[in-house]
Amino acid sequence: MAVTKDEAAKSAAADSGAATPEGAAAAEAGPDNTAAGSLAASVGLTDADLVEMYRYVALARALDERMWILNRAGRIPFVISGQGHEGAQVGIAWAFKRGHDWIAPFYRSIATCLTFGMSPRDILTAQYATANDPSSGGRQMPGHYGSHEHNLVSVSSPVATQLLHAVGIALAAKVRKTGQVAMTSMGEGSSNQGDVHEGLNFAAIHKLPFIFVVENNGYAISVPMARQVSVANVADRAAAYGIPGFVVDGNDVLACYAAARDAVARARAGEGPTLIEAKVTRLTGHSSDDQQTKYRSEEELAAERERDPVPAFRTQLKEAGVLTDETETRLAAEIKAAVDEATDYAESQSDPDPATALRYVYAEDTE
Amino acid sequence: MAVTKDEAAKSAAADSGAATPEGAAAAEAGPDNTAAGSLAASVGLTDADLVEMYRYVALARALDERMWILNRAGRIPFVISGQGHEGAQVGIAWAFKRGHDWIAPFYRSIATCLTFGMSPRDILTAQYATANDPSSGGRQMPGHYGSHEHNLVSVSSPVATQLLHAVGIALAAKVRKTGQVAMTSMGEGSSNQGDVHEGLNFAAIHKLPFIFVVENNGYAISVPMARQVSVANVADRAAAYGIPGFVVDGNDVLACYAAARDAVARARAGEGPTLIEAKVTRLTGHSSDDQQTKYRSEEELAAERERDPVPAFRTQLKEAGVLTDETETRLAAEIKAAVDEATDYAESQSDPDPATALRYVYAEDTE
Amino acid sequence: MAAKTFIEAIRETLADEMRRDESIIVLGEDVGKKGGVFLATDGLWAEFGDDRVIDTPLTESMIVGASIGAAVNGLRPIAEIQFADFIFPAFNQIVSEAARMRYRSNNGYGVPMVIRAPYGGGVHGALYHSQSVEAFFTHVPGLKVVIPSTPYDARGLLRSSIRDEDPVLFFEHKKMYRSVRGEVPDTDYVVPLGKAAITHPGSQVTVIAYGLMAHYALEAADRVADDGISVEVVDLRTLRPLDTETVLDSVRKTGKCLIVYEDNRFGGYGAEVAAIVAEEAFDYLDGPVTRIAGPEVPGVPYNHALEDWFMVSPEKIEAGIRTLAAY
Amino acid sequence: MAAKTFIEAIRETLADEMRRDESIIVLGEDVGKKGGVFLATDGLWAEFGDDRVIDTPLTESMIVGASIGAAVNGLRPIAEIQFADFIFPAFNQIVSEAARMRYRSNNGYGVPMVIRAPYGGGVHGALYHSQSVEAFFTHVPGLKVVIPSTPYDARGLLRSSIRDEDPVLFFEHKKMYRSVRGEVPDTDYVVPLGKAAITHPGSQVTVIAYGLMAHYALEAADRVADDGISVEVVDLRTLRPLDTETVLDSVRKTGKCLIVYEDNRFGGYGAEVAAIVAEEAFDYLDGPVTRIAGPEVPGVPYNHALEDWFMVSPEKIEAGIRTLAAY
Ligand SMILES: Cc1ncc(C[n+]2csc(CCOP(=O)(O)OP(=O)(O)O)c2C)c(N)n1
Ligand SMILES: Cc1ncc(C[n+]2csc(CCOP(=O)(O)OP(=O)(O)O)c2C)c(N)n1
Ligand SMILES: [Mg+2]
Ligand SMILES: [Mg+2]
Repeated sequence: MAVTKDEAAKSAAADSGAATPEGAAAAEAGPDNTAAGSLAASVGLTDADLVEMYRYVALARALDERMWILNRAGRIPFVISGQGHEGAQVGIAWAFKRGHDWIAPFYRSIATCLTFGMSPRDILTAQYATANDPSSGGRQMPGHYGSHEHNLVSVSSPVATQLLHAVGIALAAKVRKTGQVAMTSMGEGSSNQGDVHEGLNFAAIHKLPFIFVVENNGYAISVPMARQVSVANVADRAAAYGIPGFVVDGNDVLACYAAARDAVARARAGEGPTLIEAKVTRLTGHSSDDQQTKYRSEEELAAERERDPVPAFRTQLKEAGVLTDETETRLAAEIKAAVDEATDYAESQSDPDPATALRYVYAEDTE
Repeated sequence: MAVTKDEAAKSAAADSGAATPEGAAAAEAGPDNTAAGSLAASVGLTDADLVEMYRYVALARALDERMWILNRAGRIPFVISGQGHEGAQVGIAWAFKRGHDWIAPFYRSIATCLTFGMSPRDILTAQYATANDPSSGGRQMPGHYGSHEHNLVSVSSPVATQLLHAVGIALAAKVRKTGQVAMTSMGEGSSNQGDVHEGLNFAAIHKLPFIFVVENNGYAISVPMARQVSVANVADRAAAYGIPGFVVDGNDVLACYAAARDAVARARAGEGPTLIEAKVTRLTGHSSDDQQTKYRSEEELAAERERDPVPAFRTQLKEAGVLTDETETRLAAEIKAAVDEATDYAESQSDPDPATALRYVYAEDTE
Repeated sequence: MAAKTFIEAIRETLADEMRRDESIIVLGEDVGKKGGVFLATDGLWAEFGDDRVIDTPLTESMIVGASIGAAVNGLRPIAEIQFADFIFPAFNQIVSEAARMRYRSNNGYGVPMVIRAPYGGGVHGALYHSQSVEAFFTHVPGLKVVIPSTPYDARGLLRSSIRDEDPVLFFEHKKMYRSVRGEVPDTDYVVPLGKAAITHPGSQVTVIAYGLMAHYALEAADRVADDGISVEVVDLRTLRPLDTETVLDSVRKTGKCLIVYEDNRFGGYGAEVAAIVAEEAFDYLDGPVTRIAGPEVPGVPYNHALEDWFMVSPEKIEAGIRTLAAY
Repeated sequence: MAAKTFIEAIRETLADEMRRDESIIVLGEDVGKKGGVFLATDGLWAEFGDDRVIDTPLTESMIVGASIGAAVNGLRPIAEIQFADFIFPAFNQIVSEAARMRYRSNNGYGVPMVIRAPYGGGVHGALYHSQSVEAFFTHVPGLKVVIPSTPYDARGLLRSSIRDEDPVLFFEHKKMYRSVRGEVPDTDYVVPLGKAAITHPGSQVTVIAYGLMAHYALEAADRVADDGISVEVVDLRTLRPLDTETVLDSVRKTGKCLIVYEDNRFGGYGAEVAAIVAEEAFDYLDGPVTRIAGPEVPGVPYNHALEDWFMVSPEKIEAGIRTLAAY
């Protein structure tokens, strides 16, 4: 079946390089900085890639922190955060072909969405629910990101439903022979929903190009892992479907990348789905409505703060000599400027017009 | 929490022996026929047990064959059959305490229901949907058995829902400390439903006295195992919940018994759930509405007929000298008489009165 | 132009559309080699193969959820739910996801898909093989709901549903599959969604029905005709969006309205029709807006004596018409 | 006798009943240590422990399905669904199983359980934290559906629901949890299921509502009182079974009926009320049976401008009353 024009364009852009992280890598990578033995080379990337990955991790964190400031300042009523998940999200998303592959994300996927093409403006207009918020035009709560332009499926609230959408996208990719891979991500608590069982079974039977990412932060709101999941690792459940399952340290960005890269390779080769569980930490309450001190001890929270992927990745790149102080300072300044600009922009955008509230319940002017 | 009077009575009866297969065994077993080395002793049963088990297997088959005859004769409009499943059903049900433990069966569970206390009349009045059909008073299709008297949960049509009911029964048993074990059974196709994932996870987290039996006959109507289940054995999925899973040959009645006996022991000891997958065969079409020759070859069907548990069990008991020709002849005659009597009885019972059709939507005269 | 059964019209339309548009796939339980438990998809697997005719595992939520994703990525899935009674495991995917994808993404994504399911009683199906489930979906903005009553409409409406850009639930009364025949042109005609049909013009009483009840309504209309009661029968064909105009025009003309549906009466689809008529045709009513529907028990009981008691029949409709006409 | 908030009345009733009957358990997501996302179960875990207050995994179908089994084996489960919007994964267990167990077993088994869920909009909850889902369940024989509007009724109706022998869906408008206060006696009183209340007697227009809308209806009644429009407000309290008698008595008296509900208008609960009134009070009607309800979009949008547009308000009800009164 023919790939649509729109898609052809997208994936041409993808192949041309510049449009995708992979491409960016290819473009900027010189032979010297892929020298065997270098940190980048150890995962088949370039220093340029690593710096770019760091930029996304730091940008996601900066946007996230800004959201909380705006919330406390009473500018936005609700925040649901990705803090602690950014390393895993960037590392994993980096392995996909932007504008070609598909991701069905969840409410913590800020870093995923940024890496896949959404902008700081896109993220912040969603917080303000402005008329031009590309995710929903102000119709959904913050955290319900989505972008057809970037192959990011619109997030809904009922957890785990998106797994089946990603499986269906992978089915279409296989039937239409588009070469696309579909990924979905969710928390470990959500992975207990029946839809996950039904979807993994079907994807495995048909060897679909599908990747299931579990971002395991140890809690489903207040319910700890031990009361949610009957095994030590969600990845242990991959065997029940005859697919490979891997546990990766969510603070090890490059390990997350490598696991996803291999899974994508298997998927493109027609070898079927993979389950990747990234052990991450939830550095904030479940949302701005949650008081996590009620169910987590101070000691536990202190220990968790030690497992922050942002400083971890920064230190790793610095020690490897990939990230210099100048670059770090430059990036920090660029990021601050971008977040400030996006904040001012979002602040200045108008609310949706109630006169438009009845639109798009159904398709309009279809011939 | 106190066990209710009704339950106390039931389980007293159970303990007293005669009311249960286990009890019957205890009663009739002499030291000689439990002599080490004997077939019965090899599974901790007596020859009397084995003969009684054979009786249930043969009775279930005889009733089932009668159902098809009545269907072809136009006496009953629909049949859904347990032929090929009887050995596994009797072997497994034998391990539970009748009148004390609970079973949530499915539409092929004729032998299970008989072993747990339902009578040939109970089975055949369900086929005729008579007013006094104890399963539903003629309200449900044949195959939807159930009996509060015998702790058999009412069968519905949507598959796999009953797994959660059995899990909830096990939860109540644990909370109320009744010492009961709850079992549910279904086909391998049904085991792909989301409810199964959700229920096994919960039962495993709380180490509930719950046993999941999958009667795997290789087909979900026309869909073969390979297109339904992404792994070779449903039992391979037990590990995904951290519970033991076993595959047993459904034609080896005593192996089925032994697996269930051990699972029941674990459950009573508070060690949690077990998954038992019995490989069985479907000797008939899915139901009287199905033409299986459309999707199964003659060779395959012929081969399947070789895997019939009834002759297999008979031969095994005869070779072991447990079942004599006289006993077999006597049992055959008793069974034929019982099936004939139950048929005449069911034929003679009246249809439900439409004047009663509005009853029991809700409880009546509750104080 | 040959007379075809209801199910032939559906089967041939599926095949025609799959030939016309290679982005259409069919998926569901036993839809492949077996051709569906009612044979609605018989022959499709042989013609279109494994990629486009998929025997799924026994998992309704997956069937619908994966269809949503497939639609998002360029296919037009036609999902079969083996019996309407078994659509409930997919309820969340239909109501929370398929119905809302377009609205919540502000038109970023649409979900062009059809969910076909046999519904209805009178076939000895008991509680779980007889249900009318339309009321659960006609209440949901974002969904369209179609229930044809003739082979001609089945073909024309199924075409429109498959070509529609939004999720359509297409319910087929299983008792009609082989018992109902009718002329079906071989042309590429469509019957537009959202248009009711007046299948029996009349002047004194409007009877509004759909599916099997549309046939029973015609029978009842004939029975009372001899006694000079002139009945106008409106076959809704599409339940959401409802063709309010045709309904109101008829009632404003006759002044009397009887709504017939097979489902449980309380909160069934006919309640909305009654509410609309009662409000918008109030000044024209010469009698109360009345309903003939199923009794308040959870499902159609199995035994024929009980099933007959449950089912709406031409006789019951006839009685309803006579009472209303005499009002 | 102290004034309590709506949620205090619920929390204290749960605790009282659990003290009275040790067969009662509470289960759901975050109902334990956290005490529920709205704190409706706060303190129960500390008092009754792990066995009777269970933090479940994030699996609604399991929560309901296991509750059914627990009820069959001698417990009285009170299941909390964190938001009514998330009840759909459990739809099959509620509609196919809980509602039918007694009927299909010919009274062999009953399912005494309560499913509590916060519902409703006006709280910046957007599409998936604002829904009114009652219409999906009021249509189902075998279920009972309760929506209280005052702390007094919440306590009395929750008691009746917990002590009932059949499955009861108990919906609590989340906007009322802390904003609504009222007198709640410490006695063991119950409010029987199936009885509506006339919360504002009047003679010219009957306004029928429930939940948050019952409050808005009272506000609207006060606003028009100054202009001499006498409104009778009927708070349904139980939606299934419906107290038809109280509803019809009021409309037969006033001759005019306005039905108010927050849910989408088409096929919402009010449609059935309108249909019953239109049929059974026909001869008494001096004006059309009218409805004020939510617009036809799939869920309440988030942005305050859109949410205000969606929500039924006292002003919208007032306008409806004035139009009807002037009819
Ligand atoms: C079907 C459904 N039930 C309940 C909720 C409410 N809810 C939102 S997030 C959440 C916890 C999710 O935990 P997890 O999957 O571990 O993801 P995390 O938030 O920890 O990243 C719950 C219970 C929901 N959104 N959907
Ligand atoms: C939820 C649901 N979907 C579909 C059906 C229709 N149906 C009845 S039995 C069956 C196949 C079941 O296969 P399996 O679980 O392997 O059990 P078996 O019949 O082979 O013993 C199907 C699809 C149903 N009863 N329930
Ligand atoms: Mg988590
Ligand atoms: Mg099978």
